[in-house]
Amino acid sequence: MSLFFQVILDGLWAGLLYGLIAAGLSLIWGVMDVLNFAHGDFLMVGMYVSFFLGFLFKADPLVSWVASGIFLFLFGMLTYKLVISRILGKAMAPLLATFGLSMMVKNLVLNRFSPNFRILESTILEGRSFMVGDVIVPLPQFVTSLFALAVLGLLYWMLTRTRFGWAVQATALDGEAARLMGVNTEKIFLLVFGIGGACVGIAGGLLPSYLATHPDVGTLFSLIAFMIVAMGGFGSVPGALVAAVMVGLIESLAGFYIGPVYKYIAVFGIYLVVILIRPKGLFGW
Amino acid sequence: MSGEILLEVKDIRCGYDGVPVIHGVSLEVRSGEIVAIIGANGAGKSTTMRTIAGLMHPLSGVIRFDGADITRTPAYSIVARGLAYVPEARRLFSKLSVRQNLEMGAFTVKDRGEIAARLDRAFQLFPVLKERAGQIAETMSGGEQQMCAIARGLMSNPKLIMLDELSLGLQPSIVEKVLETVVEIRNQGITVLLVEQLVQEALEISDRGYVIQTGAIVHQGTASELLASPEVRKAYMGM
Amino acid sequence: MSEMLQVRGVSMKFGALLANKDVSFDVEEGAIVGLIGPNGAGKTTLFNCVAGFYKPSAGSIRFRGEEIAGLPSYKVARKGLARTFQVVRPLKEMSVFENILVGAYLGHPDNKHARKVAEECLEICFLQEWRDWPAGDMTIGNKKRLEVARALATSPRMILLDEAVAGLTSTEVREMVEVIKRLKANGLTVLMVEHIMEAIMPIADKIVVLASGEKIAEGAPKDIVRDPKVITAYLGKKYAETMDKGAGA
Amino acid sequence: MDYKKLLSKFGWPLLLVALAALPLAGLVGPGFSSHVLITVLLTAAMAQAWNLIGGYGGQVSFGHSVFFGIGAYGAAFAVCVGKTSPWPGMIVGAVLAAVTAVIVSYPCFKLKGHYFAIATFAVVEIFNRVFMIWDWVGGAVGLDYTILEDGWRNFTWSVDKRGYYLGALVLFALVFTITRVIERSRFGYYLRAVREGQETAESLGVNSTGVKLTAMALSAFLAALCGAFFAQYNFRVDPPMVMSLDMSMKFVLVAILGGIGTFWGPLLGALVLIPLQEYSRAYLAKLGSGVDLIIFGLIIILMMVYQPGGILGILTGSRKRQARLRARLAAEGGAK
Amino acid sequence: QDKVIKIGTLFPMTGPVATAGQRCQAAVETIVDIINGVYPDLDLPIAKKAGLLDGYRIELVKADHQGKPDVAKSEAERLYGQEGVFAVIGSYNSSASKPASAVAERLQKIFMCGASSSAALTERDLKYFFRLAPTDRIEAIEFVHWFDELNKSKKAGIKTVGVIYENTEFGKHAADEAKAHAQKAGYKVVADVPFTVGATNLNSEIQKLKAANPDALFGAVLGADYSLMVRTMKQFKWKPKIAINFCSGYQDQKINEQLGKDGWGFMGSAGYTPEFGSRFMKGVAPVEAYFMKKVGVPFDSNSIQEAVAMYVLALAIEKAGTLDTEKVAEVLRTATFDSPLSMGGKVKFESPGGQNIMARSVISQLQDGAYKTVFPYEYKDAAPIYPIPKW
Ligand SMILES: Nc1ncnc2c1ncn2[C@@H]1O[C@H](COP(=O)(O)OP(=O)(O)OP(=O)(O)O)[C@@H](O)[C@H]1O
Ligand SMILES: Nc1ncnc2c1ncn2[C@@H]1O[C@H](COP(=O)(O)OP(=O)(O)OP(=O)(O)O)[C@@H](O)[C@H]1O
Ligand SMILES: [Mg+2]
Ligand SMILES: [Mg+2]
Repeated sequence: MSLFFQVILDGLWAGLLYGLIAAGLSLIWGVMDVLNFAHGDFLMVGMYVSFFLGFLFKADPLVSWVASGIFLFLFGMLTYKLVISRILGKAMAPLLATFGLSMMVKNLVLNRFSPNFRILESTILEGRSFMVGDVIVPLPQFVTSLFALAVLGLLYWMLTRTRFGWAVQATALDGEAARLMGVNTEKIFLLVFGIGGACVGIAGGLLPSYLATHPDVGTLFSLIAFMIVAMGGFGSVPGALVAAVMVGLIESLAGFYIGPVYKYIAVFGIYLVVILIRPKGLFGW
Repeated sequence: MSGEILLEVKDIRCGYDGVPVIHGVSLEVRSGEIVAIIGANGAGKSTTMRTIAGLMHPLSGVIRFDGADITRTPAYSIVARGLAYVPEARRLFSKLSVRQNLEMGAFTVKDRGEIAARLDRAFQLFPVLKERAGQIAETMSGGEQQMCAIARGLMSNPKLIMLDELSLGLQPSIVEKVLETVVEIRNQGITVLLVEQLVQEALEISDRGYVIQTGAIVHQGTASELLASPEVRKAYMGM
Repeated sequence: MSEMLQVRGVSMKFGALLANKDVSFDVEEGAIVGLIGPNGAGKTTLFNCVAGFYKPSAGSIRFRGEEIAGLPSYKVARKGLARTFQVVRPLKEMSVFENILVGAYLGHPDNKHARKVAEECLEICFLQEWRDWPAGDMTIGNKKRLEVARALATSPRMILLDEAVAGLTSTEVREMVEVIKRLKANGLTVLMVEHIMEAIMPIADKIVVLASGEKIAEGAPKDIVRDPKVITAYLGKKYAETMDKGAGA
Repeated sequence: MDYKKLLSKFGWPLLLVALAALPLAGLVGPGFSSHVLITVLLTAAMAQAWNLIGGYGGQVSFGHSVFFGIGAYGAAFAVCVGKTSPWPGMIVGAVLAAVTAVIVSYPCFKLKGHYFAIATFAVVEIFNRVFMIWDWVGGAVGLDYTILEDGWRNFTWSVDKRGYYLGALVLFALVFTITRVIERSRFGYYLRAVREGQETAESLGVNSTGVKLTAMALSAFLAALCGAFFAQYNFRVDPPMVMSLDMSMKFVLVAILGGIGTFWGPLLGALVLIPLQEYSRAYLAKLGSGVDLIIFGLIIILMMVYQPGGILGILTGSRKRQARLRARLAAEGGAK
Repeated sequence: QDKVIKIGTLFPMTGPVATAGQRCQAAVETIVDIINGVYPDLDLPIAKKAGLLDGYRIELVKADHQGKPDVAKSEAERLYGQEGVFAVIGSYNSSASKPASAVAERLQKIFMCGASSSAALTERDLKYFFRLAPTDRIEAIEFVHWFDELNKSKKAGIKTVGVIYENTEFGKHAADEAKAHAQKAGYKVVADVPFTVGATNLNSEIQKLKAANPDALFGAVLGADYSLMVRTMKQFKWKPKIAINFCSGYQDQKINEQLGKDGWGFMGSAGYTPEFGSRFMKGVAPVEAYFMKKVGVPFDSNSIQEAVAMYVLALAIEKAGTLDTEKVAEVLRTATFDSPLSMGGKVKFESPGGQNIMARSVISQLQDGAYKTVFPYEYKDAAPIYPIPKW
């Protein structure tokens, strides 16, 4: 029985991490209807920022997430300004453009920092864990999960309870009408891309405390994040959270009880089932 | 009747995708007036209004509002200056409730008390909206949506409100009511610029009117002059 | 005249909201029937039920004797029942002509024939000068005409017009009215929703009035405008007065 | 504009004749340029197959590598496991791909926009992972060709590439001719109508699900033939090679960069992208690892930003589009 | 005029295994530098004079297959065709080596394969294909032999084994060999755990192992996945008695530095370790110094095999005394080469097939931050630590 709980909890941690990564994607998708293909590479860049801060200045990921968050906030805004703002609303253009961006960023990092994977030694959290009964709770994952909940909570509050949030919603629904209400939609887009970047930046900042950093690290994460956003219903923070936890649990349960190679088959399969029953996602409009 | 000039449009030209559709439109609206723009389909009425509202910028020409040049001012700050635009096809926030739509109308206002007061006023004007306050805008019928759009425009407490195709899709009794509302709005001190296909009805409540044809003003005058003009009657009133 | 369309006891529910309540009426072959009623009365909903976009929660809809309630919309269209949309839906990236052509293919699978029919419909609806214009870039008024032209191109037995003249000037409305009359003369049955009385009253053989989802009146136009129920629910006093005057003159 | 009419009438057959004449002129042989030429034809055919449903039908599918892969596995399975000629495998593979396409797409067509796109991602991932563990078709190890005798029976040529060239040309001609016929037919108009508005199309008597499924099945069938060619050409299949998002992306990228929903777009896309990819990999690698891909990525971004209508847009409507762009900027200037 | 021998290199310079590819590339370059220059201090026949034969310089033409078989195939064609290279060295991934070497065979050109480990490569009876590294099979047999040895000498009590491997062509091959040979020797396979490369976590994989709790663990895990595996084991506080990884997945100076103590006690096969080199392969150190200058890390089992591939090819050209492919290939097929860079010092290819039948590998264990050889005993420089100390 404790094994079962162990498996469940492992899934939970994984799920919450996915939620943290998916949140920014969901926001950008929901507001601008842009699927950011480079999302995984944003994550990777965040990890590099955190890694180098740790490597060069001995900063712990528990601190450097702030820096990666800010870095990715700026990076997101820059991406918006230079690329997305020029092609917003043009069918597939943003998707392909971000695909190009992904290719560029990934190979730029590879070219500059070599393809080596890098690990931070002796971070504060690394290797620590505590027990709840027979169940092991690894500290890095636990802390990341807390961050995920905090960031998602903050995002939710911001979107539903603040003027900024209303403006974001209005912009998402009809940009032109929002402008007629006095919303500076361009600023909203810029900020949304920035915040989306910051969310994934925070995730990237924390990850080096237990995951190796390398140019390809974002690939699978971004795929899972795409799926979570679609499953939750785009633009919906609670949707992203629920879907993420579901994915984490399925992954863990299928991985353990059916077999590790089946875990993504199960995850993607169940995603398809969910989306076919609810074509706009669990919490979608 | 004729206060100082509130809105002045001087010889604007604009177009879509490089194709010019407005070739030099000039008009003015004095505060306290109701001014109607009439014209056939595709004459450029909506384009003119969109340009004034800042959704697009003219290739040449000048637009002044309330003493300031707003030719290149972005739409969102034009609202703040007191010029509201109710676009054709309503453009409600489809997934938000009626109440949320109305609240968005007062986005430039930060004081919650003030917003509540304006909301009350809107509900008085359109009691249906009060009943439906919680309904999601896109599930309302066309007419209900139109009312919501007008009410939303008024939420910003504008000095001038531009109404595009006010009566489109409204039932006769409501058209009547809406037109009465326009007069009422004016009586409350809000200047009105409207585009309307029900030419007769529109001119009956207006002070002055402009007739626009393929992107240029071809007639202008007081409402009664236009109503009496045989050309206008023939071209736009089917008589 | 036989019945083209029989609507019997149709109800349509959206969650708790009953948009149509037990609505019944007939449309005779070759007639023009007007469907009016306050905003939100359920006219479009009823259209959607007839055209197969919604499956009514209860009731039966017979088209030329055949039950069509719940049939998918393309099958309804193939039976000869065409519709326009109140909120226009042009095929945006296609030209006006191509929009109509798509409709024309329904009755005329071969290319030549279909093109000929499409050209005709283009003309009927005064759209020649917009022939190669991208349909999405036109004004509302033109898009409304396109809706009609496209529906006509399917060579239907019956056409459902949902506010086809809204947004047109009175002069243009009159042109459209002429078009509709011509359609009728060619044997087409018309069921139209309209808020512009000058468009509907002169040509309708019969008017059905819906309010809050229920049928509150049915009859000849001249009777309907005098019906106090309709006046309070829909027309408004002032309108009734002018209508009276107009009818009297 | 007369030359345009001529081009649209005779351009396609003339091009085919010209391409068919190339080997006679001795321009196709064992060299790298022949490889590039073959790859251009193959990629153009792939992109055009995708374009049928993705461009004309508006269903932007990232799942085409599944069909491509099934075709590739069909041929490879016949050769490596069945020890026969690849031909029966190709046909069976293509039919299976079409059937798979129908089964998978039927539910997915309920989804709109990015929801559809992501569902197709998931389909690719599932197929990829199933094939990775399915030992009957080689699993992660894949299927490897032994060295076969050259010729049409085995559809392999070891040195001279003329056979492959002709094969690719036939494939290319097949896909493009089918597209041309469809484009001007009732079905083509229906397909575009469904793209522009499903409900509208239905109101005009179009069975939109049927139209989409037919187009998808045809598209998958043709994509599978391309996949079979790819397997024959590379003497190997494994899931990451033929059934992956990378491969799916190639379909989409070429079609969109060339000009989505247009007849010439896929060819133009392949004509520009493939030589760029092959030669930059060959000659930019000296500058350091990944430089070619950095430049490739940059080009995609620039292309999308300045010419979202694709390369075809540059050729046909650059001036008109420039004007459009300016007006649009003016229109959206409200936000600046 | 210019006397140049063009040699192609075909490695994954980008993509998920680019690190390894770039090191292999650097290893070949190191040997080429030595061939082209004069290095009197090196005790290699090719170092003393500049170039090969009567003054032919070697020029490398680099190509990147990105880890993709189709790209490997067309790049091989380009190298042989367009670039006119004499031979190609490559391609690290077995899945890329297969189609690339098939091209060579069709063109009757030499293909030197350093590190690819799939046994299937040399079971194709090719005539122009020569592979230096030991295969998965050789390594698997050695692993099992090592267990037998431990059971006998240390009463280790190894009865059950588990396998964890990346679900790729490499991992699958290796795991199949491991399972087959373990079963043949009477060990019971209690856990068979493939995983997706680039996994976001390995929780369920390690949980599964922990639940089956095998005495010994075979791994075919590379790079970032390897470090994730070790860290996840630590997290779940589980270790087998002995863990042994294929193909030097764990043998990377970077892993050693970054995993720190967590990595200690794990074992793996190695075609080379710096410690081993400094004790048994005197010729390597100076060459390795040049290599270190390029990439900052010493040779590992993969990169050194690519260096040997280049080196042996050079010897064969010298010996044939001509640039006639047929003659050089014949030398490769028949001769036995002295290779100071190879464990055991000799290289000899089986013909047909092309497997280096002298290929050896040792089992090393990470002890106190160094890769110590523990088996076979004749090479051992440290006693094995068995079982691995618990977390
Ligand atoms: N988005 C657009 N792209 C290109 N041309 C457009 C666009 N919108 C409108 N036009 C063109 O601009 C001209 C003027 O249109 P406008 O909408 O201003 O007319 P209108 O007078 O408001 O007509 P209506 O009464 O039908 O609304 C028309 O010829 C129309 O075709
Ligand atoms: N999809 C839906 N979900 C929920 N409610 C709906 C939906 N569609 C329509 N309604 C509601 O049903 C009622 C009838 O709507 P309908 O559109 O049929 O009215 P209508 O008679 O066509 O009005 P109008 O003349 O304004 O077009 C309205 O109150 C509307 O809010
Ligand atoms: Mg208008
Ligand atoms: Mg309606």
